[in-house]
Amino acid sequence: MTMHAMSAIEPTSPPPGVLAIRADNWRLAIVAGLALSIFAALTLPASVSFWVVGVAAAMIAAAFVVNAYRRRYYGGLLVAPAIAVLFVMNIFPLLWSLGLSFFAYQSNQQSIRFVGLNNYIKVLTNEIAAPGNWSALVNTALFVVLTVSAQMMVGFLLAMLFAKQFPLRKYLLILVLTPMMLSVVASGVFFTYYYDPTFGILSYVMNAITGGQFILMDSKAGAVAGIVFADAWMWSPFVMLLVLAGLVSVPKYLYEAAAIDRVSAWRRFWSITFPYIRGLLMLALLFRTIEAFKLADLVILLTKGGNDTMTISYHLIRIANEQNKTSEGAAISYVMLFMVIVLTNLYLYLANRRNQES
Amino acid sequence: MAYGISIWERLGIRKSSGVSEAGWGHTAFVALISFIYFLPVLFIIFTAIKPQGLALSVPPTLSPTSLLGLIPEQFVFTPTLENFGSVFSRVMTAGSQPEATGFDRFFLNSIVIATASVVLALIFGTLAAYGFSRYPLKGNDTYLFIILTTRMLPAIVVVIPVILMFRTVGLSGSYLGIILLYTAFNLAFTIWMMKSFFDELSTDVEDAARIDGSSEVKVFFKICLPQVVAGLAATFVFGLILTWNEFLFALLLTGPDTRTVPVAMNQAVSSGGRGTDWTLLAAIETLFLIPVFLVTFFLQEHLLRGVTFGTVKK
Amino acid sequence: MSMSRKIKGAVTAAGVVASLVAVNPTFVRAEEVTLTMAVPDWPPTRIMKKFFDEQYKPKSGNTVKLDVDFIPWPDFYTRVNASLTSGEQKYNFIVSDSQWLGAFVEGGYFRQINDLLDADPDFMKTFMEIHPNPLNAYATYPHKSTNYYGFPQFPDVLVNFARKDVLCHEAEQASYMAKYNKKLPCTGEELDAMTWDDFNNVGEFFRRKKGEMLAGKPADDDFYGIAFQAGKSYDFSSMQINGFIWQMGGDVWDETKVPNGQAEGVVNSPEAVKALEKYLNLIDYMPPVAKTGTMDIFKSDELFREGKVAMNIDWIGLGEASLDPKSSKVSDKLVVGMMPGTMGADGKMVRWSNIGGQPFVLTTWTTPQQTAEAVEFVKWWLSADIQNQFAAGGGQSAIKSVYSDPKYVTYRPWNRAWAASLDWQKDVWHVPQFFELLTQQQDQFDLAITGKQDAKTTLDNIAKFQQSLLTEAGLIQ
Amino acid sequence: MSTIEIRKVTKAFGEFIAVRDADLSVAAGEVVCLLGPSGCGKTTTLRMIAGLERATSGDVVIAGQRMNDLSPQKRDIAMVFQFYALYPALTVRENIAMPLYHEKLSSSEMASRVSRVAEILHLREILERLPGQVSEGEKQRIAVARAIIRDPNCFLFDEPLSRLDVELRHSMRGQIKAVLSNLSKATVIVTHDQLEALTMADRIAIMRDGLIEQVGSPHEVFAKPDNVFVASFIGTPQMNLIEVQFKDYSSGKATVTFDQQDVVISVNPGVARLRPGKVTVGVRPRAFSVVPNGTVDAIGAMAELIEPMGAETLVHARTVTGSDIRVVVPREMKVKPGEALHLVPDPAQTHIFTDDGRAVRA
Repeated sequence: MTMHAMSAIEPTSPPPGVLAIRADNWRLAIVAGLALSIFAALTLPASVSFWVVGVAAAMIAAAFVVNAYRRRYYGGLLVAPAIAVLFVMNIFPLLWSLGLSFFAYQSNQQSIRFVGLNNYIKVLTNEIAAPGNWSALVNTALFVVLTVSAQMMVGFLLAMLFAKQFPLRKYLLILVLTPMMLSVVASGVFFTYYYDPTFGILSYVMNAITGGQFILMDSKAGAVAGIVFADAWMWSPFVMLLVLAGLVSVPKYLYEAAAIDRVSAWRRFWSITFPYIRGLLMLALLFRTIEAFKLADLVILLTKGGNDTMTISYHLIRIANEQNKTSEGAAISYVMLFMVIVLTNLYLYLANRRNQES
Repeated sequence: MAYGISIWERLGIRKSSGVSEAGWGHTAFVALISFIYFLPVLFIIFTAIKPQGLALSVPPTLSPTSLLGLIPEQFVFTPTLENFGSVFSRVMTAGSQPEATGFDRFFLNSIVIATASVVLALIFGTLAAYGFSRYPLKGNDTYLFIILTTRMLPAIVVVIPVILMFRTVGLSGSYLGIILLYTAFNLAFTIWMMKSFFDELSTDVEDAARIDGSSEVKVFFKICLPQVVAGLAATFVFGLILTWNEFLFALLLTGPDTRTVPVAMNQAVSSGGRGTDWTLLAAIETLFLIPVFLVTFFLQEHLLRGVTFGTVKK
Repeated sequence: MSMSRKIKGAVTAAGVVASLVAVNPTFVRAEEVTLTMAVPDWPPTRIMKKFFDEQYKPKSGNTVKLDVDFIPWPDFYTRVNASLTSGEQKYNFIVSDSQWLGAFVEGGYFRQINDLLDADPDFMKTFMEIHPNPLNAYATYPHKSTNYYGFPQFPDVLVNFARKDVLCHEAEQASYMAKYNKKLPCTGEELDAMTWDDFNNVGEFFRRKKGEMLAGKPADDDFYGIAFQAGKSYDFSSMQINGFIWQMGGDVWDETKVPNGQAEGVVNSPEAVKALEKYLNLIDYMPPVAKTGTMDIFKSDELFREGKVAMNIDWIGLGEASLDPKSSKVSDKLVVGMMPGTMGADGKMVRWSNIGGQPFVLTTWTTPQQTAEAVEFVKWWLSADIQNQFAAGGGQSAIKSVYSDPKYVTYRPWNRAWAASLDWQKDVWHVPQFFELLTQQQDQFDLAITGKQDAKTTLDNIAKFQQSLLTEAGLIQ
Repeated sequence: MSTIEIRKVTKAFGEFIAVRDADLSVAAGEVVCLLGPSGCGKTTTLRMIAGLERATSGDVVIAGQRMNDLSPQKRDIAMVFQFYALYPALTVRENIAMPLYHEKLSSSEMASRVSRVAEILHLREILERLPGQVSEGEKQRIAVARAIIRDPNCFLFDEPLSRLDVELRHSMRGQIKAVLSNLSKATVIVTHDQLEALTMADRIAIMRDGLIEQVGSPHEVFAKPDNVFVASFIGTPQMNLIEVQFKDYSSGKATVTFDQQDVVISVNPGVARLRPGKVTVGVRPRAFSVVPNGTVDAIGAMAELIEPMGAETLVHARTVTGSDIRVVVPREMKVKPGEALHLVPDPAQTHIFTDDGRAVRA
């Protein structure tokens, strides 16, 4: 790990070597702290290892602050509180489970032993365990593609509707924003009602039209459509809000200039409007993709994974929580993390390339 | 598309619209779309004021009013406020008196926990975003990406170590614990959003202030922060919406005294020895929607003006 | 900068951290004992808490507090499992599904109570009052051994909820008789006598489209004869299918035969396949939601309460809502019988069924003082008086003296089926692999229920998986 | 025929009348400046010509065709915006080429047109940059380049130089004028800077509060202002406007009471028509001669503030009754604060305005 703080003001003294034992040598503190933490988390009982990790974190933090203060590395000082909270609440638990993924451990049993990469090999290739993982991954990919593109499209179209100023805009906008404020439990449970073949509105309407018995959720296509519709309905407003913010930030005189220059609507969109919303679209895409990978609650509520709608995140809940196969779950989650990282990096790479081209 | 700005708008004599005015025709069209989009929510709200027995009626009852005979009688129900009362107090065991459900406490918990954690995340996140933006570390983008990865895994992965940690330090079931956890949960988004805002600001004014001898603290508070108020509002709303409805951590890390509404809401999903109590669930959700709806409504202007940044940089 | 400075700094920092996060010391005074309990939020546990607050007087003279964490049913397992496996050590008492015993006993979380029973003859006496089937299901691990762990909180069985207004209607009675040359079951006794074939007939007979005549009136919506659980989640098909398999001479993997009991050849025996086929055939007569794999115990109950079906096999635990006119359109039309059986070769009815309900257990970190108070509390809870009150308030009792009291059947319409049903209850899989077995089986059953796979393939897949998993676990040799 | 004509054009924003009954015609090859203080309606007038704003009433005629109902796209005009309105995501080259897409030219034709205007406006070096990476002056030239790259009916400039510093402004004025003189299109330039108007325009239309006060050549509006507003608005330092009592007129001379002192000044013969009463006398600061004490009909004043302006010196003087008079004197003449001055206005440059502000001319 290399990290070198820069500042507008030159450092007042040279930074210490990595191995120098000084109060401001945060590099050594991080290395030592991490090593100590991982060691403690894996070997000592939880109640002891927590304190070891706490001490390590405090040591790193102290070294960090002393160093930053001495050299006026304001960047480090500013970032430190957030990193500290993230480290304790998020990064440490993540490292803990990363560590566990190399052990055979079930949380409801008291034994633990090191197995190296066996968990990963198991979740990816084992005759019994792997097919479930792979099909859940394929389904997840399907959901990510469908729900994210649906959200991006619907969100974009809604934003276009609201781009202009018109009477009552404010009141209509809040109506469209409301779905994302609902709790997933409530909206998911109500979608089971909307889709219910006996009581639901959808079947009532469809039956009245076709005269038959309409059952949305009895096929994979229907079940996927039902889940994607509910998810996209809830989260398109998120995309819309970001896109709308981009749209309203386009200066009006650019559109006037385009009118004077007799620019076609198509060209106007791509050369003027799109550059203003591209960054926001990317942010929306990034966060919605990450969330779509975690899609589980709606699946649990609407299909319980039936009709081949099992997602990796729900699968993970079953493995890690219901069946207590903690380390196997950790391995699956890190495989999943790897995929999300690859995908998001691909987005960012493409976005940056586009930036540099234009 | 968008021409029509006039000098009067620029002078503020006429209210500047941001983009051009469209007329009532457009309003009618958007109203129709918005209404359709809002229908599932409207149905939940209507379910909240339905008599319990009509929740699953076939055909579904759709409206508390016949709109002067426009809606056929079979789709109309007589509204009641009884369900809202049931949220706070209802009969729990057959034949006994109504008991308090504790929902007043759960609502209070939700408000306290969500507000505190979003504000904390905003403070830490804004500081960090300012740091990342103005004093970039070597490998800045890598750090930002690592921060983003904390949002990439399902909560279930980190739950076990977090419970363990909370028990060890006695944070289990306390406000502080869940607030800190939510703070971390919100930090990634806050940092990414706020950094984008800071990146968009011109640094000229800050540099001028520095040359005039303003301290770094003063530059941050007096120059930078006022310019991103809109961004803070936008981030606040997004963070609030996400935290408000968080379920898994709340389930596992709150006790009976600190339980939040999304967890308690499941009482109505499997209610009193049966399946979903539709009207009760709808009433809880409707009440639960109000605070975040109001906050969003009043910060709406900021949401639109606020989120205006250029590109996502890695 | 010297080493000592650095260490000093680290120690100071640690001290600061320590003081910030110092554990809240809780000084428990000798005479005040708090028992913390994790329970699902529903009437049987609410009643327990209410009785405790109103009536319980500890004999020890201590002030005993029952601190009950009411957790909504859908999240109950998640919450309890996370609490136990993370080592949170938060609860002294936990309401547990009987099948969780294996996993949590092996994990070292549930406390064995043989020593407590042995030390307290009164306690032993009360405990042995429990009907042996629930006792085996709720208390033993390994299953049917004499290692005891739990006490019944809410014992439960599957019964047949039916609508007498439809079933007893003259026109329906007449046309049923004409069609099947049998009487359409109408009273509790007639329901008790039903076989699955009769159940099938009722399903076929009462398939009515909207507008067709039903009990003398045009039906205001599609109407169905029968419903039972056929859902993918949790155990919402296995608990029904197991009954079919046992009744028709098949078996599930039997943990009492470890290590010689097999899965292959047993689970997918021809009898079991026939039983599953019978189960699947019945689904054709059920409301359309059954085809989506989401007709769980709650959905079929809801359909029944909304008046969409004539009969519904469900747990007694969900019955209370059918009686409440606010939540039930059939509250005044209810008649309850035993779950249908299968006529044996000897002309006797075979009625095996999977037991439901939950025991509650003590956890291993409960202190001796808490344990002493807990035992007193359990004795009080299982005492005839409290159990009678509990039953009168909507609970069920597995205590012989209570359910054999003539008063008992007057409490609720389903109580008439209770005592006879208890004799036919079995339970499955008190093994740590319970959830893996269940999940895979439910997934497979779901494929069959939604018509993606036939009964034979389904049971073959289940047998193969169980054989492999249980062999790996050392439970099959 | 590349002309612009607006007839009785009015623009109302609700109650507010931004432009009232404006008449203006611009001939082919003519440059007309709309000049006036901010908020006077000049930009609105320009935007109505461009089609960015719809006239409430009246006619907008471009190239002989009434265009009120046509969108800007259909009017075939070129416009340079105040903030240039460069497309931030496009390179300078793409910005300049933007108007050409409509003409569906071949790419080689487009490239050659772009390089031609880039040549004219010295933009060759920066064609591949983004607008964010060029200076203000370059931006301005890019905006002009984008306007002149095609052959429109007319050119419209909205405050084209307001964002440049003084030096750049000066050189750009020349460049734009040179470019425009080769194009022989009707051109309208909106500005609030009279120097810009005076140097670049063939004719100037001076606006105030939505009304066109006067249209004329730079010389006309300077030498023969139609009213007090034009007189005060044009010329630096500002014309002295002195309220006096008009007594009588005879043979080219008027007697007015000023500072309780009767002064006889040479005036336009049109003054003969006036009845005695209040009038405004306008004298440009450069139109005073400083005369020795005791000269007949000289106005006496005391110098208060001296502002050297290089070649000349501006003197703020105060009369006995406290009226302020600005006088420009040659640099050689040394005036000290407190010194008494005796001033005689040049009759040819002395204007009389009636009580309602109109100039009195024969």
